[in-house]
Amino acid sequence: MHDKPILHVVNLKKQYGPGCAVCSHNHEVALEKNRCPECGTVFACNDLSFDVYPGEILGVVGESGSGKSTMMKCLYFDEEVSSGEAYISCYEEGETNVFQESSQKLRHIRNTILGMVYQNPVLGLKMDFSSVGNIAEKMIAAGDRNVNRMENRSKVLLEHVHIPIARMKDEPKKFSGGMQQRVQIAKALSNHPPILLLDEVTTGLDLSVQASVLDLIKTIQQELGISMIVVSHDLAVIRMLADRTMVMLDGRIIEQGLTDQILENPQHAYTQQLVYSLI
Amino acid sequence: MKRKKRMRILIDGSREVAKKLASQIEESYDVEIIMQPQEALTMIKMRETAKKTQFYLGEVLVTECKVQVNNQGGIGIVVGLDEELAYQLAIIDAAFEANLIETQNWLPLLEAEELNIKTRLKAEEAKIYKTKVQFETMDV
Amino acid sequence: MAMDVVHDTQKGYRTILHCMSRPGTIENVSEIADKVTVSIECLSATFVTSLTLLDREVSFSVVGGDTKKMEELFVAYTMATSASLKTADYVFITKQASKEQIISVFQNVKTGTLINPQQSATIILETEYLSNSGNLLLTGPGIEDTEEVSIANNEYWLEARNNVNSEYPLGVDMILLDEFAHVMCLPRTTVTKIREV
Amino acid sequence: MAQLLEVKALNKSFTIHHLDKTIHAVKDINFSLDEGQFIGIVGKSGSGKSTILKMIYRTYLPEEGEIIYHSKQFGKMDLMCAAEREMIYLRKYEIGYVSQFLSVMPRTTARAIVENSVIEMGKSRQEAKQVAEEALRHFDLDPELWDNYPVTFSGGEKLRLNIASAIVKKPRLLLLDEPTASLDDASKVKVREAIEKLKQEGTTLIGIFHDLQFMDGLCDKVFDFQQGKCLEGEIV
Amino acid sequence: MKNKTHFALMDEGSKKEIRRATLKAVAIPGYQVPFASREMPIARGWGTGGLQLTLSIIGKEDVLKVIDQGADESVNAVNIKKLVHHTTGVETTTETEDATIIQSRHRIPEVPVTEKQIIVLQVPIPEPLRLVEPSEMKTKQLHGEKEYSGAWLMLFEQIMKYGKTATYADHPVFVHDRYVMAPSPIPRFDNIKMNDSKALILLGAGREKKIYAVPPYTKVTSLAFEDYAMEVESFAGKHCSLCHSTDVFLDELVNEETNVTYYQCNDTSNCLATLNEKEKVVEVGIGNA
Amino acid sequence: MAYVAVKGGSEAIEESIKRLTFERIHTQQVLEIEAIMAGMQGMIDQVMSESSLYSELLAALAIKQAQGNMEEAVFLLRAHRSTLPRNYYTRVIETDNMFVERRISASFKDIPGGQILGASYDYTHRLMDFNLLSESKEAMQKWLLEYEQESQHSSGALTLQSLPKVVAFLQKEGLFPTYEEDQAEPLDVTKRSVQFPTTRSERLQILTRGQTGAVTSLGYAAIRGYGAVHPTVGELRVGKLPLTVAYPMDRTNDEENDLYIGQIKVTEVESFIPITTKNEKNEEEIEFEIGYGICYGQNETKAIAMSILDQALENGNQDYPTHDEEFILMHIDSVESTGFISHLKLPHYVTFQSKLDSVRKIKKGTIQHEK
Repeated sequence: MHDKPILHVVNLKKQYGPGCAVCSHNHEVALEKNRCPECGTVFACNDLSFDVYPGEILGVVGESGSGKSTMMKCLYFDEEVSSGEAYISCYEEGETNVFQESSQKLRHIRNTILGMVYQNPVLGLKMDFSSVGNIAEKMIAAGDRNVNRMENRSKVLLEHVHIPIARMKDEPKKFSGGMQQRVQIAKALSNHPPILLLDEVTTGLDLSVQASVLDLIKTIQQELGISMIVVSHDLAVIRMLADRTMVMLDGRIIEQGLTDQILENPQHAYTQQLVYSLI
Repeated sequence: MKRKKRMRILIDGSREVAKKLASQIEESYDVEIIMQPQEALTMIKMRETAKKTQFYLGEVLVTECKVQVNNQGGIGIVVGLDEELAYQLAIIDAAFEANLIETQNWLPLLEAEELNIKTRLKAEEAKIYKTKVQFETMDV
Repeated sequence: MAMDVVHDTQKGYRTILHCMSRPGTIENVSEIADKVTVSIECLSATFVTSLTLLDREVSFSVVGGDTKKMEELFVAYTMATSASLKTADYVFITKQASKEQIISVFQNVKTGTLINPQQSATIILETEYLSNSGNLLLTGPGIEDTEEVSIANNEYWLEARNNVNSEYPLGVDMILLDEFAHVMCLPRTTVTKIREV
Repeated sequence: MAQLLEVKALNKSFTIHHLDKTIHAVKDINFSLDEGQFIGIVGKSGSGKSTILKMIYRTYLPEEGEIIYHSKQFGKMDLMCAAEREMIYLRKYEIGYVSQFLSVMPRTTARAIVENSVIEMGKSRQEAKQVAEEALRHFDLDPELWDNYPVTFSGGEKLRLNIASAIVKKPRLLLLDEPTASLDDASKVKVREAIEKLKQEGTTLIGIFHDLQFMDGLCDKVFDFQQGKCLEGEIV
Repeated sequence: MKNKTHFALMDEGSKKEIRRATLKAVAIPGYQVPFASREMPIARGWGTGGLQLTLSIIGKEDVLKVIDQGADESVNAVNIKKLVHHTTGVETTTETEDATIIQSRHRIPEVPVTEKQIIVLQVPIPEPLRLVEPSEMKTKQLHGEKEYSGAWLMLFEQIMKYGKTATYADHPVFVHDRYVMAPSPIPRFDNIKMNDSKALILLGAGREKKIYAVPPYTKVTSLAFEDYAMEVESFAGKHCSLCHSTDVFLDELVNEETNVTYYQCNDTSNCLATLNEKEKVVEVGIGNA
Repeated sequence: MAYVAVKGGSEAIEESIKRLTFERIHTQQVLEIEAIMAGMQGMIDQVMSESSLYSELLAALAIKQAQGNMEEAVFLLRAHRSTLPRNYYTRVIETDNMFVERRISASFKDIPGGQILGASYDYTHRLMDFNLLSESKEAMQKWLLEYEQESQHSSGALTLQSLPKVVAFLQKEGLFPTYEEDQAEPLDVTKRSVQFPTTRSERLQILTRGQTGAVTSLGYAAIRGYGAVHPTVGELRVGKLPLTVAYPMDRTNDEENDLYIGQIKVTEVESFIPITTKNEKNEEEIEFEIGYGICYGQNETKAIAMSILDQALENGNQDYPTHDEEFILMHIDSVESTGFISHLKLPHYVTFQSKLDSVRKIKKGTIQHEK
């Protein structure tokens, strides 16, 4: 195909524990779920390989403990990978494995290329700072030094996520969960990141708020052409957002395909179970 | 008698012993002072008993002195401020190192003082043991 | 030895400090170096530098020529520990060092970490001559505009230095010494350029 | 007329892991289709007719056989083994799919749904607005409904919206999966008119229809699922 | 007991350790180099960082000036000067021009410093990010990653709240486009003097055990947004009641009898120099001013 | 109008120091160093411990010079320390060789070797003893004589120099993990600035030189609820430790050829603290851990508190300040905390002027805005 992935991930591995002779080699056989029975090492992400293309939404489903969130943390460099490679097409012409870059460079990539929306807004926001400040923080990190420009953009974004401008100087701690999540999205978007990571962003929100958040994400993707990885245990969310979807179980990708194909013609026993349990 | 033992006797025992031995040497030899008795620090390296790791407990003030007798160096280091003792210890150390004839007669003297120290410690121990709680006495 | 451990090392240090603050500036320590009476394989300015910077808390490594004697001497005079190239705090490159040896120093020395960039080696390099006219242009902190210098055989290591300093603040700082007891410094912040003729 | 699609020896079965069972859905399907043609697929309900469409659209993973498609973008290709990204491209620009069900984002207006279809192809918001309104009008959706959420629509309205959002992309190949099921007669007529219009405009179509009457005079050929072969010309 | 203090008080080992740290500080401008920090005969927080720097670099030929809050005669300045003189015998001065080492707390002299001088600043809190992040481990990480959005955000929030930045002294600076640095609590008025300074500036924090530096001719900019410049303390329309200088940092004073506010030079030696200069020119004494 | 810049600082300082001397001596009572050494052991121990310099004489001198002000005395000793060369390091000192003067365990009643109370305030009634107002030398001598007579000499070998450790018994039983001797060279916080995360050696050194009050308060907080430590004092010992230094010219490394240099008195505590650990299979188990405390002289609360903090910091826990090494280690040093608190007395004219300027500008801005 003519387009090149914006994010190319090869064999991402994240393990907790030292690993031993048994699990370091033939772990297919050796592991109990994602844990080595010999040394107790847990393989939270086990050889994940996938691509994200410009402008697409890649869905990731799987139950809790499947390694979805760990994968996201690794991609946002919150966690250091144990091994693996990742290439970002707009960083060093996509020829540098970013996982091996220094923390200084990782911070730069994070500030200028990536956006992240955490399930828990506490992780993504400074609850005691103003909402506008929160949004500006990301722009500041990406190098903006103009207060008016940042303030204006924050206003546009807040409007976009349906937060009244009158409340822009309020601290997120004064907001409801849904509002906090929307501020977080506004923040993540503020510096036009080519890649946006969304980790269970609608989990725990009221249905109506969920809908508006999803709507927002879709609109943003269409309008700004941002590539996204959307992690959710909720298939309905994935169905609505994702072009392609991968299914994770015990730290591995067990299946990936077009989202409607995954939902209507799942191949793996686990995916079938997941789909059939969808009400 | 090796150095550690004799230094222990000289430092823990009566000051008279060191004084006497040192003056014997001073009378018959030239004592060249390499380093005047001076204040210095010694860092205490310890092993703790929880995980058997090493750490530094802190410093202890010592007085150190270096001399030469018959071209043989000697060192005296003693906890606290005691220039006289540090000097005497250095001379005695040099004398032993140089194997001077005088040192051959010192052994009985040192051993006698060692006995004194032991006796003193025993007396001390007896007093401390009187503070031991005797659980046996509560048996019926 | 007639060198005064208190006042001469203070003077030596101030010279190095002055030069480190003003890369490209060339000073000399001949007044102190002339007092060195010890017979030693390195330049007397190098010996002065070792007495100025080393003590039992740091480690060093010597590269080039018969290093064993020099190492022993440094240990005896400073109580510093002799260490491998990869772990040494100070690396002395003598005039006898080959081009390959010099390059390998730059490839192996510690460059610090982003959290502790000061945990990097300082390279003390002996060279034939240092002068303030030449085609090597220096810019960076400590330099008002541009400094013009020439350093004997700089083509041996300039590129290797650029590589090792490529991700600031990681890198190495250099103290350069020549046979006339001249001192010049190149901290990691100094950018070098060769003037096209 | 040039060939657009050729289905050869297509097989598909479903493995249901928790029952440890494999169900054969379709077997040895063969037919071909030229540009601008309309092929109808007939057969008993539940016989696996939509399976064929879903395989062409890749909602189902094809298993055996070939689906040769002549893409404008990629040239001659086998949809059996096309890359996901290629499928996504084809869905965006070349192949449309309409069923009786409407699956859209919640809280999105009818107008926005159609507009999004256009925007997806990289068109401007302005252009999308114009095209969407045209399409909605074309398929006779009451302008009063345009800014409503489709959850409140009748079956016929939903379907017309569905078709509208599919055809604004001007697909070369449109797959119609029982679009008229559960529609009243008046609605059916409107859908038929819409399909006729598409055909006139040169769109190639594959349709599954529950009632044969509906297809009368519309199809160039019919694939009979029971017989497992194509009948040229008239419908039985 | 003998009571002869070693030259410059500290043993040579201690000096060497500080000297090594200082060289690294010069080589990495604005980066806080950790050092062991000896206990000094003056209290932690009273300039032990500056004092250790001064004692580690000072030689017999140096001339020392010490100022505190701009004044040579401030008790703390006098005390430090006395201690250094007592342990080294070096000459001290109140004339800025004559000094080779100027140790200062809270000010950079008004008289332009020269290439021959070293400014030593005493620093109570060297970490500019401390208000944003209390943990040392984390602030070190932030510096390592050049992650300064927290420092900027603080200014941004002030602008949102007050319409302008509300920093006092110690307004953070950006050094060599890499490190955010606390300039020690000098007033904003003095920040500009750090940029492309002719003299080497060394900063020492004894209690926090950090040494850092601004080499001469180094870019130092105050943290400020494009559209909200940092405003220095303004003394517009005010002048020193003694020497009538207007472009200097002034102390605000109140006349005990009349309750009227008046101003005087904060830099006392500069004030005296200006007065002397005037006297020479006008050839009249200021008499009973 | 007078020139208000601080002038005449030199004279004022001289006079201030004179005033201080006056306050120390105006009653014309000479406080003999010997008297301090003889009668104020507790203060001396504390000063030595907090200043991390063992010298009873200098501690007594510091106490006299500081007129009994503890923080000032510690400060004097620390500053003095900076002027002295450190020429020697002792051999690794093991407390097995301690000559025990007091030893108790709260964990077991009948420990091998017994509970030895030694000298302790614990069981004195805290009633003022007015007899001490008029204590005579004769009475002292009489008391001492009687005390001497009533003690009988023990027979056999000296046992107080080889008392077994309570821990050793529990380790034999497998209740406590045993550790191999760790030969890693410790780091010295006085030679190298502390870097977080710290090593065990740095923590122990900072704790043992911590301010007695601070260490005690934080140790108290750790067991009162602002920490997750539930200790039992396994063994507390007070006694004398012999010190030896390797003979510089000796190449045989024969320890019998070492220099014995004297002994110091210390208090040592091992606290037993139950913790959950993971075994080699990553499964949770309960085990005992030892918190270690030691300090110069006899200072039992400090040593116990140190053992609590030692264990708390070994098992960092973000939920509690007392398990946060930066929080504890950065704030317990006497010289640092007293110095920084007292620096607030220094003039801050310039910074305050800067604050004034900032506040005025903001006020002005707000008023304009309101208009």
